[in-house]
Amino acid sequence: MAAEAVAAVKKGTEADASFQPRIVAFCCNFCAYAAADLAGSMRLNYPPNARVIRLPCSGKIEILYLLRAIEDGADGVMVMGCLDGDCHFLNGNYRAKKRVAAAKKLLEEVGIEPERVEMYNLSSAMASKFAEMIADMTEKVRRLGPSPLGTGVAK
Amino acid sequence: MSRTAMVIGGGIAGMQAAINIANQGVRVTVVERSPSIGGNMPRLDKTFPTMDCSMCILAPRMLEVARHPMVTIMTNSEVRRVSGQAGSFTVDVLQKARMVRDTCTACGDCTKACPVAAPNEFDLGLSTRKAIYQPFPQAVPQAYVIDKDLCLNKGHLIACERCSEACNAKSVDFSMRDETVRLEVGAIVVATGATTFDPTALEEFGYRRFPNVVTTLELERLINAAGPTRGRLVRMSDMEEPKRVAFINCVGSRDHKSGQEYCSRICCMYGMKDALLVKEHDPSTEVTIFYIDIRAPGKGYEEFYRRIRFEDKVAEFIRGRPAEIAENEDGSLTITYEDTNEGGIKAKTFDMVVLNVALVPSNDTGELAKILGLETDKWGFLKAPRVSGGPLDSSGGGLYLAGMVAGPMDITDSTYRGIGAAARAAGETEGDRSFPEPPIYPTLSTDEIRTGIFICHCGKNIASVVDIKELLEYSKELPGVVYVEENMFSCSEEGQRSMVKSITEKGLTRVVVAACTPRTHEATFQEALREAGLNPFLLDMANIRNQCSWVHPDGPAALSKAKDLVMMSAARAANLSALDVTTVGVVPRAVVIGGGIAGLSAAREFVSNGFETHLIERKPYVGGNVAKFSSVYPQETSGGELISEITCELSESDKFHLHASTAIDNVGGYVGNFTLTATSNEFVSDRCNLCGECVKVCPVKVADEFEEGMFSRRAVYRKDTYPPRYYIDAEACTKCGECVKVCKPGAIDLSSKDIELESGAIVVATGFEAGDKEQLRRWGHRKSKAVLTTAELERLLSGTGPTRGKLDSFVADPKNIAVLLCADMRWGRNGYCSRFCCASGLKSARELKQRYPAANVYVLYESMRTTWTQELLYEEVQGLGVRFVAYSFEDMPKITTGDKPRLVVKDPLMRSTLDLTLDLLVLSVGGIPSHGSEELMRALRISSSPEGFIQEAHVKLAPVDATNSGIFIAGAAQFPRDVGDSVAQGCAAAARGMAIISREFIEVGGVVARVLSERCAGCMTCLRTCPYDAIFIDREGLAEVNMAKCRGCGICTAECPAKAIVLRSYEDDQIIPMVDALIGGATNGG
Amino acid sequence: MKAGSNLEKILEKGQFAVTCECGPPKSASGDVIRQKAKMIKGKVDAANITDNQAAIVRLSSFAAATILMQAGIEPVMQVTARDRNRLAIQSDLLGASAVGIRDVLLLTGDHQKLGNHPEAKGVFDLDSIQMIDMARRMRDERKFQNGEQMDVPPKLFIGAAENPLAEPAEYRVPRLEKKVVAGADFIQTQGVFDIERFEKWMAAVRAKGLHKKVHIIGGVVPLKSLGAAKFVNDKVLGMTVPDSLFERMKKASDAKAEGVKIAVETIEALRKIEGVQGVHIMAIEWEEKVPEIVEKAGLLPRPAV
Amino acid sequence: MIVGERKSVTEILEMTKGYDRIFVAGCGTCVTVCLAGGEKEVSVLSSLLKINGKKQGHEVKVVEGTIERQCEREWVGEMKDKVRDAEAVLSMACGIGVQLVAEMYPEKPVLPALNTTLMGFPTQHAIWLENCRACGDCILHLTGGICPVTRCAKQLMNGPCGGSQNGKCEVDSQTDCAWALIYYKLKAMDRLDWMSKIQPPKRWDIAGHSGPRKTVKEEEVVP
Repeated sequence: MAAEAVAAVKKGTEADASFQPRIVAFCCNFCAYAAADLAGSMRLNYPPNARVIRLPCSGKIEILYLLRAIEDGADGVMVMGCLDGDCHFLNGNYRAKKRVAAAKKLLEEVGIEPERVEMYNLSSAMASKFAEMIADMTEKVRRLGPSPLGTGVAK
Repeated sequence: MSRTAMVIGGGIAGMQAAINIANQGVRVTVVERSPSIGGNMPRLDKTFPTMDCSMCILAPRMLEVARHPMVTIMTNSEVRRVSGQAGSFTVDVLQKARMVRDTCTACGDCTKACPVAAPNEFDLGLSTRKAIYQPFPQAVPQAYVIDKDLCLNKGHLIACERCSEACNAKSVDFSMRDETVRLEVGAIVVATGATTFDPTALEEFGYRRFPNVVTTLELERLINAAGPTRGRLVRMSDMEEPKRVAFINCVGSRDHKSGQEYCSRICCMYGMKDALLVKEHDPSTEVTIFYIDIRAPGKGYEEFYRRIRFEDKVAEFIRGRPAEIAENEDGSLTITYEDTNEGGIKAKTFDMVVLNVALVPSNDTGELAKILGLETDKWGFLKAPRVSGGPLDSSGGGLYLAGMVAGPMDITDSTYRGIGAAARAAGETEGDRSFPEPPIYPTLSTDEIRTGIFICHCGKNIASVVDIKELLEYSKELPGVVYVEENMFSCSEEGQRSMVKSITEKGLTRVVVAACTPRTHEATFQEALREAGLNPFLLDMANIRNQCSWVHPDGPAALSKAKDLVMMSAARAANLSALDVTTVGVVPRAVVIGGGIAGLSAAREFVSNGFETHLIERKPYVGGNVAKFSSVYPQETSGGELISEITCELSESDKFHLHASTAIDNVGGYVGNFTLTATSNEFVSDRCNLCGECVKVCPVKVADEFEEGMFSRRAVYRKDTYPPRYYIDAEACTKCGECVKVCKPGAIDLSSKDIELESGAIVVATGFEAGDKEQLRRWGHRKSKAVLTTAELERLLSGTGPTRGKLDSFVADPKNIAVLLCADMRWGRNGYCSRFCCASGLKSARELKQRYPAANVYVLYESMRTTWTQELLYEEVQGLGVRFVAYSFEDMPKITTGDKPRLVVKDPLMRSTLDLTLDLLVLSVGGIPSHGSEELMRALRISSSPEGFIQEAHVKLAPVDATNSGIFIAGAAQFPRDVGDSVAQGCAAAARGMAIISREFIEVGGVVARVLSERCAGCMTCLRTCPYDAIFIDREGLAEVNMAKCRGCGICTAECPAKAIVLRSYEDDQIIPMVDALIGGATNGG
Repeated sequence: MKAGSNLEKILEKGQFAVTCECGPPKSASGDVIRQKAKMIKGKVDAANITDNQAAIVRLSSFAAATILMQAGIEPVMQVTARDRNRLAIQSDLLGASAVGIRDVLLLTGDHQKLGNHPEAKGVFDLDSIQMIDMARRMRDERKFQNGEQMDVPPKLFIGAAENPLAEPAEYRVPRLEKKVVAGADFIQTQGVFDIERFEKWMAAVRAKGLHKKVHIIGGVVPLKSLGAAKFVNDKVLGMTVPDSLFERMKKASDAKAEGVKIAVETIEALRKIEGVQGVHIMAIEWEEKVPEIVEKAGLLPRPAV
Repeated sequence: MIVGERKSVTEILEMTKGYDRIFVAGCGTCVTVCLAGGEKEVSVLSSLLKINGKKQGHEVKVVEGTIERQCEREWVGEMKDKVRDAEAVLSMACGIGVQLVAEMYPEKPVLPALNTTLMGFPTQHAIWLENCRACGDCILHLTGGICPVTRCAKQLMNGPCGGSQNGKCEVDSQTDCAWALIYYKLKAMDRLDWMSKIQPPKRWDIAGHSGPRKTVKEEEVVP
């Protein structure tokens, strides 16, 4: 299944629309989580594939959490923090960005598509951006196909 | 005396005032006319110069006000009558019926049902809202409100009531009536703000006639991601994105015709900010700014201007005031303007024109002034006539001003004036300060995991999308779950009661609430846990509303996600542990470092609020730069008089202790508990009888710093300053002992003393140094007697100065005098604008022109930054016949110093070159960081900003907090500013300090980092990566967290290589199980 | 006389010496050296054989020096500390002396990282000063580095290199002094472009009286093209080409001729400096120009000693 | 402190190929402090091994464990059970630790997960500078506390070579020239006299060029 999906991407053909990726989204409390809340207040629709885990700051993200999600079989992992220079805790989002980059490299070395882990930056007012980012990641992961580590459940 | 205070106006200034009054232990009521607090800031997209998202920085502050136990918010309310005086006012407040009770869950069902639509004032009419509405999604209070004027349900005539029918929480209540509430308060802070000028009357700009002419505030809404166009910048005529956008500055400002001769101070900056937003929105957009002068006077502002104009070339800048805007057939607009730099009438066409409009008093300011008995200025802003009260003291006792009600200003200034007013106001509310009892944090044994899950319908908000029945069934089966319950509204009183009951009866040890967002409701549910005797940190919330039912209309998908969210919460909850919050004592004493106007103002606030205060000053006397001023613009008081007004107040108090001639050696400790050591060289005691024998025998002669080094003095000397005694300059003193011998009262002791002080809060007010001597050399300063700085001129012009106000020995019968602005600022090593020097240069020009009417007086300027009413001084000086010559930094004036300086400067307006022999050249100097401030910052472990001044914790919302908690900045130590602003900032720093030392203890703990010392390798990683200096190494060489400093970001835990430091409530076994449960445990995928 | 070589004799007599550089090939071809020998024969007093110059492997300097000697030109055998430990260096010095090589130039050597085998293990058992000291003791005290005596000591005229423009600038002359104390008989400097700076350095050398204790030979690098000037400036350590020379190279219609002209002018300028006793022409892979430069500088014929 | 860095995951996967029960052993001292082989890195590497196994379609059983020091017999002894149950030990210690584990558990393959890179200190968080080569003959008292054996690429003893430019080394323009540092330091201390003396050739035998060295504290050794 995984190999087919990857092949499909390579061929540039449309991904299997019935595949519902499972995505973990680590959100910082002050910007990303607030943007998600605002998206709710604004009733913006976006794909239901991401599950948010709230962290006080994106700087709390650890490489292990990212790997663990992949190990468990997540199809994608997002880390969402404040805009560059705007971290509520000064520089946590820069640290997060570096860790995401490191995790991508590690995953690439074990043969997992690094695109399954991504960093996003947004402000608490960017509700529509939040929705776009979730949609963007969902679509991206859908193109990648199910995680090779997943249980292969697709609806 | 009444122990409560009132703040009128809930914008940023009012909010800052309220929080800071409340934090000093004084109850405060905020009276806000509109249905939500927040003022103008929620409308803004970004804030300059850091481009912080406005709502991001404001929203937490709004919640802080709302949740503060000492703050009561009255929205939809107006002050109607005030009587009494400072200390005991009686205020009648009309609270207009909201028609929605505070049980409202902000679900929005009512709005959907409401049939009436009207222009939405929040979006300046660019969108519509219903008669029942929420002003904006983050509004505080969150409850909806009915616009009675619009509502169809008027008495018995028509019965609409669609909203109340739609409301599941039964919160719509048409029986609510307007009510007048009588309050007794000790002090009132007026913070009703300002509004933007309506440019309709300026017909030449075609506002309201041409759809594509908008104001800057409208642009903010158009470009805001949550705005009416969801952040798509379009022009109104055809909803197309404009490719050419023009900004016109000074619309209604600096304009006699529309009645505002003053400069609105902030519009140059926000115009440039908006230009940047437009450019970021679409980089291909051509942006043009029409300006007269670019006024960028503030920290980081000049740098922002340079970036916009020269480095990133965001916009083309055209100097000139447009004469007219004409609309073309395609909706485009042609601006006719005179190009002041290049000359000639020109025209240019744009797709959209943004009017950078003036700020004018809020509509109700005049009426409110009458109610309060306050004076207004000619434009209707409230007057602040008391010099020593700075801009905070209104014309009436016990009534203080915060923010734009006293004139246009930016968010930073509004903030510290709000905080400063809080100090002044709290001073009027004497008596014991009260603080709410610290909450109890039960620590019952919770080893057994018995999780209860409470699922909220949120009326129909969740239940209409998510199948609650199935979610309940699913939840029952989750590991550790012993009980599930559903509530119509878990946050309602009924819901809470039921939750408390269930926790107790079922013996729950963990609670999951599946409802809305923890950002607004976690505190509510934590309270329920506490009430049930359960530690509040044993709660987890699953956000199945904002992040599920509201955004996924597809029922099965929403149910599936809701299941996952609940499952993840249950997994985390099982591993949560009870946390305690403990307290550490606070030393009820303040230390102020630096005795200039800002430091003295801070000390005065501390002392008048009853706190023991130690003021440490390096020099033998206080007063700083201000003590040297011959006059303080715009008032004609001398600097000395101003200082003595404050020192008189201080010297009367036994709480005030001055340590002059004292330098800080070391600072230890943390917020609430600092220890300072200092060395005092105060050799003369108050036994000094001012006989002056000591001066006669002192053999040491040095340059007199008080006279800017123009004259000399002895090592023993005296100035007309405080304390009133002779001083010994320890650095110059050779300790020969001659003075000791002749001193009859025995007031002199030439030995240094060590001082140790404990304090709860520290205010740093080390001021600035006037003039950068190195930069000034370029103009022949100190090489020629005919070249003087404005600081030197102040001394020479002072009636009590070294020449008794005479200039004869420097200049006689002058023919040509020049005043050079930006003599040492905005070029070379000082890239910033020093903010006050344009006015001081003009003041010098005025004085010299008045003294020597026959002389030609020239003012050379690069850009004239006379903000606010300084603009009137500019006009006055122009009226005196002083000539103004604009120079450019690329082609600076050339000065050759001989006996008389020769000046060559290009005059672009006249298209000629000026070549003059000067009798006097006055250099208008700015401020550079004080000598020694760098070491002090290091000792205090606070950061400096790029210019070398002290870095504030947040440029907009925490401008007096230093980067180390418990340390505050007052005055020019943060950035050069004028006297009034320094007073205000001194008061603000004191207010922030008093928020700490008013309390007997501060609470620490909860969600903070904790070191598992048996795992710690002492590697210092945490210490190095903590952004708040909250980690230290203990005697065993292991890391330890200072809980008073930890802010719970968790950065250290993510860095620790030994997993030896954890963030409580966010430990690995509280996060990873969520991942494991979701991916490993989910049974049905997306 | 310490070694009795041609170079030693010329210098001892106070005559202005001319040496040039002769790089061995990156192959086993002895003919390359013989060819170069033909070009410079009679035009120079001695020619330096570089030792894996710039840390790039070439035919060994010992062998190349021998071939050059056979072709009738006195070799200055360069020995670096990069590739040999104290055993190898001493053995090479003995061998060189035995076959009749007298002039040696002892250097630390460019780091292997800069050459074509950057992964190599560098030896650096000794540094140049320790090598000079060791060579002098072998010659004058008949002692190996470990203190053991030998019967027949090597006859050596010991040279050392110096880069007047390296840093710290104020330490260069004290370091030169160390080399002199260690036993250097002559010094060949790095290529000189900036005469002014070189003069300053020489003034400091003279102030210490070092020009009387050691023979100083100034280095000259003829520039083939503007690109060569850039290369020398950016890539060759310790050489800086002043802007004025860049300008000249840029403007010149015939860059090669201009390069020769600059070299000749440099030699003339060096000759005028008190304490400079010769020039060392480093025409890297451009040896054919050496006779022309020497001639134009008025240094022909070379004296017979 | 001994500093190491994790080998590339590709290399680690290559050496662990074929083992389905792996004990990833961290070391709690130097390599923890240098962020290479402490508990956190152990869990990251373990997760990667498991991901790789799953990807290959078989479960790799990974046991994690970090002990105080892998360079002491007593501590290494504590790993006994975990080593026994594993097919291979992947040690995240420095080379010293790897060797001791290998020596004490001769029947098990012990694989190095780190490259031991240097001895030094952090110049800032996460950047370490080598400043000792254990040459066995310290001369720091003469060089202003700056080690030329470590910090000069040519281990010169008598001042900078001709490649010292702008205070930087000829080998790398980002690296300080050790001798420039020494010169200015001694100059500031007014001790330049040391640099004018010729320093004799160094004894490289005790610097490790004569086989493994041994340090004996004689009075503590009893038969």
